[in-house]
Amino acid sequence: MSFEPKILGIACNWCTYTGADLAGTTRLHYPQNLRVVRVMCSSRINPSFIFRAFQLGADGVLVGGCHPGDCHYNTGNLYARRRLAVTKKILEFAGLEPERFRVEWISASEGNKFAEVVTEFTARIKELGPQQKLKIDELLEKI
Amino acid sequence: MTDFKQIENSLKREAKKLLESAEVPVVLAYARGYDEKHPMPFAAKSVADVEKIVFNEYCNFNMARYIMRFPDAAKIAVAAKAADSRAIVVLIQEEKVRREDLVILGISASGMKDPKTDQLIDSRTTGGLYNPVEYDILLGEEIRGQKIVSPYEVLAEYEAMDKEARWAFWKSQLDKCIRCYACRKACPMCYCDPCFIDQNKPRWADKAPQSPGNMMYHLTRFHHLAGRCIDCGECSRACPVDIPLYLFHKKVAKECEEMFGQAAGMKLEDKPVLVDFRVEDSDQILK
Amino acid sequence: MINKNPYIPVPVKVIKIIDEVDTHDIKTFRLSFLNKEDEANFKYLPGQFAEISIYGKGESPIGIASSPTEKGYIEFTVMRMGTVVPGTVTSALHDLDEGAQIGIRGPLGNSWPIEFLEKKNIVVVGGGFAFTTLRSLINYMLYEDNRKRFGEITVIYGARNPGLLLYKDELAAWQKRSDIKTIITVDKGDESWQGCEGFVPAVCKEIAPSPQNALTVICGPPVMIRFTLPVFFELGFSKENILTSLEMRMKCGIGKCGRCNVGYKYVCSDGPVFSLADLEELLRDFATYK
Amino acid sequence: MSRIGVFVCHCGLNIAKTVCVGELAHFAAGLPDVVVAKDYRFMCSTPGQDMIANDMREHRLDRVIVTACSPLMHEHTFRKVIEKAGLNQYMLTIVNIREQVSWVTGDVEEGTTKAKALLNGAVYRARLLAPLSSRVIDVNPDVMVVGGGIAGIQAALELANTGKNVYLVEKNSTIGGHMAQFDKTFPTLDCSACILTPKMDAVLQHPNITLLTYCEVSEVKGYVGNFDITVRQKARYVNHDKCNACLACTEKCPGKGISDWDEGLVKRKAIHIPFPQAVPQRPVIDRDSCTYFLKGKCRLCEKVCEQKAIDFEQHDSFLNFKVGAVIVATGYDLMDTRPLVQYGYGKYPGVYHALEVERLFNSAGPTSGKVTMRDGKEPQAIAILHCIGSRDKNHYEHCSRVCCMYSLKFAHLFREKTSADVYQFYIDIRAAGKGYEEFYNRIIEEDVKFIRGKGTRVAPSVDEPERLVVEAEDTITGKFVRLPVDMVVLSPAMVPRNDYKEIARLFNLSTDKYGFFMERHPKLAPLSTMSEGIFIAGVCQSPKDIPDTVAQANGAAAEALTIVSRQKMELEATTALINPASCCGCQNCVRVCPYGAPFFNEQKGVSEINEALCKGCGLCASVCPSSAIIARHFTNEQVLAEMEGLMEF
Amino acid sequence: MLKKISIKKISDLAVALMEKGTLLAPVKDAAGHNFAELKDQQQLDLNYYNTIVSPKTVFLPQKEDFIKYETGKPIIEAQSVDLNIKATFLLGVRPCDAKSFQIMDIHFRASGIIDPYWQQRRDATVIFGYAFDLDIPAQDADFYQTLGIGAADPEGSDVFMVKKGEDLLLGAVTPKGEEILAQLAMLGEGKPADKKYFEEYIKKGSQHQTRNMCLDPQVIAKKLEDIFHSGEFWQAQSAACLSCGICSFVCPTCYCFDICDDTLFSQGVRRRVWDACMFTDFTLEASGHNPRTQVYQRLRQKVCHKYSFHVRKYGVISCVGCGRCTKYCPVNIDIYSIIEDAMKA
Repeated sequence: MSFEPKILGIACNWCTYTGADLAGTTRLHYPQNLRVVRVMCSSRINPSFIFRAFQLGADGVLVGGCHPGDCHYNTGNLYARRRLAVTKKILEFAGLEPERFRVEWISASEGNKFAEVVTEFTARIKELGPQQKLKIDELLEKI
Repeated sequence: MTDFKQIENSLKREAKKLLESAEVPVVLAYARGYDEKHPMPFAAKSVADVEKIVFNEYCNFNMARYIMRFPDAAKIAVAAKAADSRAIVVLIQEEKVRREDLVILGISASGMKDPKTDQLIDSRTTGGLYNPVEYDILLGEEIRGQKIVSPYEVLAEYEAMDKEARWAFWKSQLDKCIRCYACRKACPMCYCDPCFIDQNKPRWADKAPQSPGNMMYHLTRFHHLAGRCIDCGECSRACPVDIPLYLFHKKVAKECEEMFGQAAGMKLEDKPVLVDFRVEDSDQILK
Repeated sequence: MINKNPYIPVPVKVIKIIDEVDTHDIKTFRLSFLNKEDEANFKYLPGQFAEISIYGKGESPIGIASSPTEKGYIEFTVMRMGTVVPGTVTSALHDLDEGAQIGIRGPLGNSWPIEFLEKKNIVVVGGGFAFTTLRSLINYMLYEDNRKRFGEITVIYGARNPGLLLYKDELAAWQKRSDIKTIITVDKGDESWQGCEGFVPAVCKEIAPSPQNALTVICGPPVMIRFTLPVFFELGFSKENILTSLEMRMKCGIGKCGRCNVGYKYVCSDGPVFSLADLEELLRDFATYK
Repeated sequence: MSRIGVFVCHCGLNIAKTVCVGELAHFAAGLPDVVVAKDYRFMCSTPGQDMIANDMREHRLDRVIVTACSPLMHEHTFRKVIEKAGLNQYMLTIVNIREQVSWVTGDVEEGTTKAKALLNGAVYRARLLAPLSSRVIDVNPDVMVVGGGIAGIQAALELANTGKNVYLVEKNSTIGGHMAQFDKTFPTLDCSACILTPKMDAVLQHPNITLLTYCEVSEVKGYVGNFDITVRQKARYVNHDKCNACLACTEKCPGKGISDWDEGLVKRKAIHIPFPQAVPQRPVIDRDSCTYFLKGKCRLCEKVCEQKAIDFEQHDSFLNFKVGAVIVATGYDLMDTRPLVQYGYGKYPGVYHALEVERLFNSAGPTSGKVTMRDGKEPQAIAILHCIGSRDKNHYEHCSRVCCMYSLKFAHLFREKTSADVYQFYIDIRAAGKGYEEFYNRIIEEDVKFIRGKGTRVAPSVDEPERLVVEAEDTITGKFVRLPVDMVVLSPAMVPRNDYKEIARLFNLSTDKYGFFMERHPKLAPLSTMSEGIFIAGVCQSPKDIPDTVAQANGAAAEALTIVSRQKMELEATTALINPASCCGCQNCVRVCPYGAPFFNEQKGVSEINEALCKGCGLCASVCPSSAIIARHFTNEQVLAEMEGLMEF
Repeated sequence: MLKKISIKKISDLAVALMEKGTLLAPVKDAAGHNFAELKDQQQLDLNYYNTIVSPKTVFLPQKEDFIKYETGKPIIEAQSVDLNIKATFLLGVRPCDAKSFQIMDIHFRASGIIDPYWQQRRDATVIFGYAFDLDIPAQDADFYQTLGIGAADPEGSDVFMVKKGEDLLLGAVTPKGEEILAQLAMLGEGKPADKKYFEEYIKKGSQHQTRNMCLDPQVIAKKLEDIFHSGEFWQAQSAACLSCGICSFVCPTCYCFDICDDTLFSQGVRRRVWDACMFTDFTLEASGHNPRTQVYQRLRQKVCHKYSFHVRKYGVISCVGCGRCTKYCPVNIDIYSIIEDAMKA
């Protein structure tokens, strides 16, 4: 059977998560590979969450927040933008495909954008294939 | 070439003055270790101590990390080479120490050596600056006319690698890690105690020295030092298994400089880039 | 030690959980062994401890609160640790239900020196939560076959308020008995409180037990210990005759992991019970009395 | 070791058609720590809720997972349910399998698989949930209004009329603000004083309003519901209780100072009241122009004052007030046009700015309402230049919104009071407002000349040196215009009060790039700010006309009322908490928090969080390098655990 | 029994031992040599001074799994990870390191409760000690002489190896050694000349100069107790210390470990991993209280543990003067100098 990637989503409560709900209420279909964690603000996302997600076997990680300037907490996503940018560079230099980590600003009114992003991202991850690098394959791994 | 003896003498002279003038109870400098080649960081607390002070091409320790050890000292004098001074600037930016509480004895030096390899310490493994960016007294001549090589030049080779090769490289390197944590302890910017990796709520990674934990520890540490690492190379020199951590730190520093237009520890008035933002930051940086 | 491999716990079942205090952060867990042979091998004396083990959470060294004279089970009284961040193991324990299965390693450490105690008058002084292994000792001494082996028994036990006293029913029972003198005190009583009020040191001074052929066994918060010891020195108790039990971060519990040294002794294997005389000649950069 | 109950909702067919709910419940039952798992057609229905409550009791559940629609939909409902059944409301987890599963796929297998993953994540998370209790604080019922312009006055009166005590702080010696300087107001041309002074008087008379003129806020402590504000009462050197406003002093006083009130068009006495209808009707002595303070002798006022109200010994004093909410209405200044040398303001006496002209028209003004220029002559030709410094990328990009209208008003008044020709140099006329377009048309009728083109330069005329020439490009004819006039009126950009930085610092407000205070949300919360309990009204938020200002003032009053009208208020339960044992004192949290909740405790060397200010965004937790910050309900462990659960299958 | 083999043929020995079981010997990587299992006889390389990490890793691996468990499953289903150890040959152990095993034995198997993992590994292992090359001066950091260990000290080895020109002499030290040597057919018999050389080499070894001072365990132990509470002494000694874990991790006689549970997707393992008294969380209590926060306290604990507590408890100093801690210390703290100063203090 074809490769069904596991994609972890982390969405801010006020914009992207609501946007995702909107995608639902408007019955927009998109691939089911995404599993969303809800946080209050994209700025809550600790870079280590991203590393951990990949270690847990995520083939891709999608972070969603309010558009810069619309953050429910005013400036949260402006910090997040910088921090996550650095996270991406680190993953890239470590040798992971940077496309596996994506940050999108999706407002509460952009249900369609949410659906599009997920569809597109899932497709991209399928092309990339399974993420084996950071994934913890065996807990009892020897030194 | 730097006249180390001359710097040692002026270091002694200034230390003596300061300690006599009682306003400064501690002078952070270097003393002889178990042999010439292995000097040690040293805290001179009395005029008598001054005689123990040495300075030679192996005094490559970043003294900034010792500043916070004397919370109740009114004022601290610290011998600071280029990298040390940048570290100090970051500490001041982060309010770990107040500028007015420091007497920075700037040292312009080139030709420092790594005792392990006896190789020159230059822009390949460090920021490669010769002169301190911040000081009260400059010991020795400011070094001019030395050809400045970009500290990021060494990265070219690794940036050129394809992802798989680079992953293989870092995996093999980081798998060597025995988690002695010398890197973080040697780092003047790593002053957290406990460190996130020591936390058991949450346990970010297991304690055992194996891939997943090592990855989590190092990647996160690279992130914590983003925009703060002043590229002194101490982490790599401290590492008993020779992991070239400086490469990764350099890369992150380079990216930060390109994205946010600011190098760490160059200006007192700067704010560390990751606790700062500009509304006009471009979304391109996320692409 | 039960198991041939001292690092592997044996399975036990929680058969009873008693919520001891008003603040609900101290519970007594009654455990029974799943394997009979383990029970047989688990030979302990009052004052010893065991490593309670919950897979996925870790282990925690806890003094045995029951007396070896009680058969069919062992008891541990556990406080939920941690102020801001809860202690992993202790809070996991507190979340347990009767019937749950956990692991246990032990018995570990030395014990109250029973032979040394025999034929002597025993003054047991306890404060707050640190009464658990003392309770074990008292019940051991009160056991009918054992009682005659010991002289007079005086128990002085204090807590901040009545609601924080452990083993309330037992205390009541002891107070009814003639062969043991039980003084319960609280720093501050409430309207319903009949017993005496006042800090443990003061009460000790008041009771003034005789040092003649007597020794005292003290466990309590550091501050209580600090003020109680002088009282007993004044009364004429020698350092050899004042026993206490130390508390320290432990891991292996068998003197291998090198964590819990007090000077050259390991609290887990050479202790936790020490006489003041022992402690005198130990170098302590820290290690709080329990 | 927790006891979790899982309740799967069918939501009729909404969920059931693409998620195999039975299978899901069965899957849940097999997960560690799950003691009961059920599915039901409508969980949110009363029977559904009862089922949950009963199972909670029967199975002694300590955590509840409801697998249904979005938490944004029914989290509240179910929180109430478990609360009623005796469990802390935060022990609930909602799994969103409708909006984010059943409605976005057509494939039952896909849907069910994803639902399982989400549910598993929820179980992992639920294990680590901790009960939270929201702190309740007492709310001080009083309100402070900062700024005694029309906005402040309106807000103060509204609040006072509801029976609240209001402290109205004004830094000048009278309230009234800019509106009191005007003669007429557009578009109705009713007299400004006639509509304002009654309100000013009402303020003075109102039993619930404490009027604090000649005062400035000097320190703000505390948080919503409990602000602790220190106000500096500047020394007036006149005892207002004794003074009976005979104003004998002002006649005798030899000291001369610039009258800010008349925009410096005339001098006023050192001891003075700004204008006849000033409220309060009490003079103050201006140190900088007072002969006694300058030369050390004089004290004429003291001699003439029968009330013995003059008191040269007076000092600034500090007053302290406790209030529950604050309304900031600090208004605006006109941009200083001197730097725009091409317009020659301050260089050529013939050049005026808008507020000066307002005073010229005003019967209580320097010219008692007669339009005479600085040289005493009456102008024959007048040019009104719009958008000076505003709508200008080099200075202020924003439109000041009222200039078009008051320029039209000026035109009308000039035509009325003089025989001069009036020229409007404009980019375009913005007349969006009730009756505005009509007013515009009316002015056109009044034979005012409109030249569509921004005035680019004002210079002395070559052939008639005492006159001025206005240069502009007429964008209709495309011709370059050089128009000789006697008087030039500039309509400069409206900018925030010069002390806006200080105000922003005091009340922890953020400002936009011009210095106007930022509202919490440009559309949905235009009157509240990022600082809970601090509201903004009037031009300090952005340029606007009197009706809008008054409307905002009423709005702000209502907003403030929603806070101070309750005795107690509940604070966020999902706030952040710092574990002092792990804090390394790096103060990252202090630097990033938009609400100033974290602060550094010098003694302990660790940061702490003022939970009253915390909004629970979790930013601090993610910038904390030593993971010392616990973002309640979204702790690192909880998020990591949920991720683990989501990735397991 | 004395055997010999040409160093050119050394890989034959490797092959033979690899057939019999696991062969562990110093293997070179970028950073230097470390003991590792040989996969290929060509890896065997005797041109090293000493390894970075001490060979204690062989008996006390940095990570030792105890139990595998599954959360949510009954505890009885948890199963201990049994180590089925095959015969192991530890080849190329320097005399000081060989000595360290004896010191560790006291702790792990000769007193109190026996550590089964250490014991089984020790029993299954034959140690081929290897004399330092006496033609090369000892490194500055070394001071094993101070601990009464010679550069060619066979004590602690089962078989002791000495280089003689192109040959390697292998002398049996213990019955275990006898046994294995007897089985190794490719080895030649040692001639009387070899025997003479072998014995003299060992004697010469004791003369081989390292840093040296006269050190009586009881005296230093007492001395350290006396100055234990002298704040300024320890403050001064620890002025440079970073409190990292290098010294403990490379040390042949540091045995402190932590026990922790690692769980992922409810699959878990309880294991022990090395710990170090220099680490913050070494003494961090559940309450969040940490009694040993100062660097000087940690350094004091380390030094006193090795030179005082261990003497009091087990009668011997738990240090063999291999100099690793000094060599790898990022700030060149030198335990030898500390002991010197302590004696003077």
